Amino acid sequence: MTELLGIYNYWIYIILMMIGFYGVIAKKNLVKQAIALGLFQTGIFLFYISMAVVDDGTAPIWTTVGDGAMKALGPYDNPLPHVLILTAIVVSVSVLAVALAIIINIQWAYGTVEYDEITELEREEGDADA
Amino acid sequence: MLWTEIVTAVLLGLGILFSLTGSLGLLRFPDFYSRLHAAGKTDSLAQALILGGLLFVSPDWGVSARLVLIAVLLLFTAPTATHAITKAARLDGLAPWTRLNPKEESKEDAKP
Amino acid sequence: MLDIQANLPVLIVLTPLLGGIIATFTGRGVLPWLWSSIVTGATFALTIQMMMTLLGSGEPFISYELGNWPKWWGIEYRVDLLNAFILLVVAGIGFITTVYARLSVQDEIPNDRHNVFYAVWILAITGLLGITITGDAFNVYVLLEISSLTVYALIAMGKDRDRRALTASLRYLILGSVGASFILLGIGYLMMVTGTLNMEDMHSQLLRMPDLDTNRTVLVAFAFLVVGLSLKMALYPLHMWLPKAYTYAPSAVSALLAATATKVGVYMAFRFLFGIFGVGFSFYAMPSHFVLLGMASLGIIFSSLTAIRQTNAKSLLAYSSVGQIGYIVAGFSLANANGVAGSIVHIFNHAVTKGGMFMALGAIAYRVGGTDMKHLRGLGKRMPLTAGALALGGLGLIGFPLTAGFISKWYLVSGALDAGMWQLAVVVLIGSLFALVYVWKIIEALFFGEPTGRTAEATEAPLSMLIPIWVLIGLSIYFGVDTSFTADVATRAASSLLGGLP
Amino acid sequence: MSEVLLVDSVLLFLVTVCAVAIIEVRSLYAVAMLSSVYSLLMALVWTNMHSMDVAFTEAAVGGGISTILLIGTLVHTRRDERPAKRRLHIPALVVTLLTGAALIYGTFDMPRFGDPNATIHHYRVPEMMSQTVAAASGREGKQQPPEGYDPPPRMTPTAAQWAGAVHAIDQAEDALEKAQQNAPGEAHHGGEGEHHEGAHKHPVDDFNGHVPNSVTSLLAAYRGFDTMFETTVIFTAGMALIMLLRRRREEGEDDFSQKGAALSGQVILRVMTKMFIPFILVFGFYVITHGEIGPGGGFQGGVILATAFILYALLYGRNALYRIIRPRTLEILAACGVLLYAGVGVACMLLGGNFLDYAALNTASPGDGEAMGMTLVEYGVGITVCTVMIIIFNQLAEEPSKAKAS
Repeated sequence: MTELLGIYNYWIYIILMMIGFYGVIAKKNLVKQAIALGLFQTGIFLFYISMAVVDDGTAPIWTTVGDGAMKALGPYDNPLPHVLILTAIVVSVSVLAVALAIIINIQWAYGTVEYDEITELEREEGDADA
Repeated sequence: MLWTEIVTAVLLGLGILFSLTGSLGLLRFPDFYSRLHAAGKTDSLAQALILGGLLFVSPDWGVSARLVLIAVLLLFTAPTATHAITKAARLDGLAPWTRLNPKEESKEDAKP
Repeated sequence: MLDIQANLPVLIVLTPLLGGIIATFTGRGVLPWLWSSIVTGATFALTIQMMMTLLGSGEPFISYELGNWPKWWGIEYRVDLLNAFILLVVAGIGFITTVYARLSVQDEIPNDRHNVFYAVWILAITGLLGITITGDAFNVYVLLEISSLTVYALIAMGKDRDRRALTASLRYLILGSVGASFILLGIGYLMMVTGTLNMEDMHSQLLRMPDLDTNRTVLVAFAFLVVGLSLKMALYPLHMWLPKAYTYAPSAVSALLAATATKVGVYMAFRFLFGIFGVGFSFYAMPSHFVLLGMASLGIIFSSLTAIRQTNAKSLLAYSSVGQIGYIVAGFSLANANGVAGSIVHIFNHAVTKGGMFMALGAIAYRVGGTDMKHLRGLGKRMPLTAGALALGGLGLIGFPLTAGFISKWYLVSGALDAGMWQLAVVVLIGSLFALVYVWKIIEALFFGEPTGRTAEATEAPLSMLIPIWVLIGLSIYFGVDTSFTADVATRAASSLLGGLP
Repeated sequence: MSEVLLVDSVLLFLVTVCAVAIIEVRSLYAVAMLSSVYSLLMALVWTNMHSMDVAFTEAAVGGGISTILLIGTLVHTRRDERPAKRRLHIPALVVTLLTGAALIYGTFDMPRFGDPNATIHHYRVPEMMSQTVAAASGREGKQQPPEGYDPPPRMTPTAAQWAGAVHAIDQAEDALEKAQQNAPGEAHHGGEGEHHEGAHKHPVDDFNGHVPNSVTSLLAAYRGFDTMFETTVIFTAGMALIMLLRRRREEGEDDFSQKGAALSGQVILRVMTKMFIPFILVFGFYVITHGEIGPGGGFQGGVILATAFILYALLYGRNALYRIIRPRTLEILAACGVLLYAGVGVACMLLGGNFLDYAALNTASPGDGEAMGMTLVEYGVGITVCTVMIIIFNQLAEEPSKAKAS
C-alpha cells in the first residue's frame, strides 16, 4: 500500500500528460491543439519536479546567518530537476508562441483554424494543381 | 495556544468564510454583473483577512512587510480588475439582468 | 588573447550563435547574406580544424568542460571521430547552402526581413551543431528545441509561394514537439535512475545497475527515447511530417533540411543507443534489432513506392529521403562493423547528394517557378547543367557504381550478410530498383519531354547557384571513386561505437 | 502520509479537472482563461513541492504571458471551436491509453515519491547542492577550500547525515579561523584576496557565499551553458514571430500607422496603471537582482518588466508604446541580451579561462568572480526576455498585410 502511495504521484503526471496527448491527437481546432501540447508538456514538468522531492525537505535555498555565512537547515529538495524544468518551461512558451504565430498565418491564408476545413480546402487546391 | 495563533485562526476562518460566500454568489447570482459583484467584493475582504491573519504568525519583520505590501497591492488591483471586466462587458453591450428582462438569465446561464 | 586551439569545441557552436544574433543587425540588401556566408564559412573552417586536431592528436576524443566545471557536474563538450565527422558534414553543407541561398531567398522571402531570416537560418545550423557536439543529455534537448523552432519558422516562410507551407510547418511543429517531449521524458527517466546527465556518466551508471536488463524504468526510458528519436529522424511510419515540410519549404530551406536535420536525428540515435545504453543493452537485451530493422525495411519499400507516385519533384525527393533514412537506420541496427560503417558513410553521402539535388530543384524553381513534373519537362535542353546535376544526383540515390551511394549500399549489404540477414540485402536491392524507377521519372521528364510554358523560355541557372550545386554533386561523385577518407573515418568511428563488440 | 502529499493530492485533483475542462470546453476564450487558471494551480503545486523558482516562472509564463498570447491569437481567429462529429475520438483514446500504460509500467521500478535514498539525491547532486564542486574535484582556478579543510562526507539528505554535514562545515570554518590566526593572509588562494571582505566567510563553497539559492547556482553557473541556449530559444522565438507576422510596410508607412484600441478614456484604469507601472518596474529589477539570494532571476524578472510595458500598450495603444521604444530598438536590445550573456563567456575565454568560466573574471577571489559573472548573465537573460515578450505582444497585434507578397 505504501509503495503504491509512493508512486501514485507519478500516475497523476501520466494522467495529465495523457489528457494533453489526447487533445493533441483528437482535437481538430489548431488553437486547441497548441494548448493541449502545453498540457502535455506540463505533465512532464510535473514528473521532473516530483522526482526532486525529499521527505521533510524544504526549498533548496541556504539561509544566510548574521555575518553572511551560509547554513544548511536540513534536507533540501533536489535543485537539479528544478533547473532543468525552468529551461523547459521557457522552451515550451517559445514553442507556443511560434505555434500561435503559424496559426494566425493559417487563419489569414485559409480563413479558418479548423483542421477539417483546411484539409478540405487543400484537397480542392490539390485537385486544381493536378 | 498563544493568543496570536487564536487571532490568526479567527481571521483565517473569517477569510475562508468570505471566500466561500463569494464563490456561492458567483454560482447563484442571476447575471454577469451581480456575479462579479459577489466575487470581487468578498475576495478583496477575504484576502485582506487571510493576509492579516498570517501577519500574526510571521517569523520576522521581512515577512510581515511583504505580507502588508501584498495586501495593499491586492486591495488596489483586485477592484481595478473587477472594474475593468465590468466596464468591458458594459461597453460590449451586455445588459444587466432585471426582473423585467428575465431572458438574459437563460442566456447568461448558457454562457457563464 | 583568445586561445583558438584550446577553445575549439566551444567556438564551433559559439561562432554561428554570435553570428546569427549579429545577423539581425545587418539591415537589408546583400549584407545579411554576405555576413551569413562569412559566419558559416568560419564555422566550417573551425570544424575542419577540429577534425585535423582530432586526427593529429591520436586521442579517441577531445573533451571540453564548459565553465571549467568538472564534466560530471557541469556540461561537457566531447568530440570524437563520429561527431567530428558529422560536424564537418553539417557545417560544410550549412556553408554551401548559405552561399547558394542568396538568389533563392531574394526570390521567395519578402526583402524587408532578410536579416531576420538569415539570423534564424544560422541559429538553425547552430542548433544542429550543438546537438552534435555536446556530451550532456539535457543540453541535447535544449539545442534540439533551438534547431526545431528555427526550422518550423523557416518552413512556414514558404507561405508566400504556397500557403500549404503553413499547415506543413504546424504539423511538423506538433509532431516534433511531441517527439521532443518524449525525448525529454526519456532523459528524465534515465536521470532518475542514474542521477546524472552526462552521457558517459549515465552509461557507466547504467552498467553498474545489477538489474539493468529487467529494470522497468530503464525499459520505458529506452522505448520513449526510441519513439521520440524516430519521430525526429522521420523513421517510417513516423515520417508523416517530412514530405510536406520538405515540399513546401522555401528551396534553400529544403536543401538545408534534407541534408542536415534528419541526419542529426540519426546521430542522436547513435549517441543514445550506442553511447548511453550501450550496444549490449540496445541491440541484444532489447528487441530493437528487429523492430528498427523492420521499420527501416518497410520504410525503404513503402516510401519508395510512394515516391514513384508523386507528381512534384520536391515531394518525390522528400519521400525518397524517408527511404534513405531507412537505409541509415537499417545499417546501424545491424550493430556490426560493416553495417554501422555503412550507416555513417550513408549519412554523409546522402547529405551531399540530397543537398545537391534539392538545390538543383531550387534553381529550377527560381527559373521556372515550380518543381512539378510539368515544369521539369524538357529542361534538359534549356538548363543542361542543372538538369545534369539532378540526373547525376539521381544516380547516386540509386546507388550506381562510381557514385557515393554505391559505397554505402556496398557496406550495408556486406553488413547484412555478415549478420546473416540476407533478407535485408534483398530489401536494399528492391529499394534500389524502386529508386531507379522514380529517378527515371525525373530523367525522363528532364531529357525526353517537350518544354511548355515558362519552361520553354528558361535559361541556365545563374552561376551563384550552379557552383554550390556542382560542388555537392561533384563531392558525391568524388567520394564514390576515392573512398579512403569517408570509409576510413566511418570504420574507425564504427569500431569505437561498437566498443570492441563483434 | 506527508503533508506535501496531502496538499498535493487536493491540488492535483483540481489541476486534473482543469485539464479536462480545457480539452472539453468549446469556447476558446474560456479555454484561454482556464489554461491560465491551470498554470496558477500548477504554480501552487510547484510551491508545495518547494520548487519556488519554477513556481514563479510558471505563474509569470503560464498565468501571464501564455494567456496574453492566446487571447492575442483569438482576436484573429474564431472564438469557438467547431463541435466535433463524435464526442470521443477512439483511435486517439487507444493511443493515449497505450502510452499511458507504458508510462505507468515504467513507474513500478521508480523510487517512491520523496524517497531520500533515491539515486538522484546522492549521486552528483550533493556537491552541486552544497556548492563544493570545485572543492570536490580540486579544480584549478576555482575557489579553493582553506588548508586543513576536509571535504564533508557525502551529503545524503537524511536528517542525521545533514546534521553531520553542517557540523563538518562548522568544523571547516573553525579550522579556517585557526589557520588565519596562525598565518594571516596565507590561508586562501592567491594570497591577494585578503583585503576583500567576505572572502573567508564560507570557505567550502564555490561562490564565496554569494549565492545561497542553489537553483540559481545550478542555473547560471554549473549549467550556465544550458541557460545561454534557453535565452537563445526565447530570442529565436521573437525573431520567428517577427519573420512570420510582421506586416509588410508599404511606401510611406511607418511604425505608427497602425491603429490600436486605446483605453485611455478609462479614468480608473489610467490612474491605476500610471500608479503601478513604476512599482512593477522596480519589482522586476528586484527579482532579476535578487535571483541569487531567493527565488527569482533573469527570466522571471524579465517577464515582470515586460508586463509593465504591455500594460502601458494595452491602455494607451501600441503607438504610445512605440514612442517609448521603437520596434527596431526592441530587436536590438533582444540581441544585446544574448550577446551580453555570451559576451561574458567570451570575456572569460579572453581572460584565459574556459567559456563561461566566471572565475577568470576575478582571479584574486574566484568565488566573487563567479558571483559577478552570474549577476551579469542574469541581466542578459532579463533584457532578452523582457524585450522578446514585448516583441511577441506587438507582433500578435499586427494586422495582416494588405498586399499579398509577390
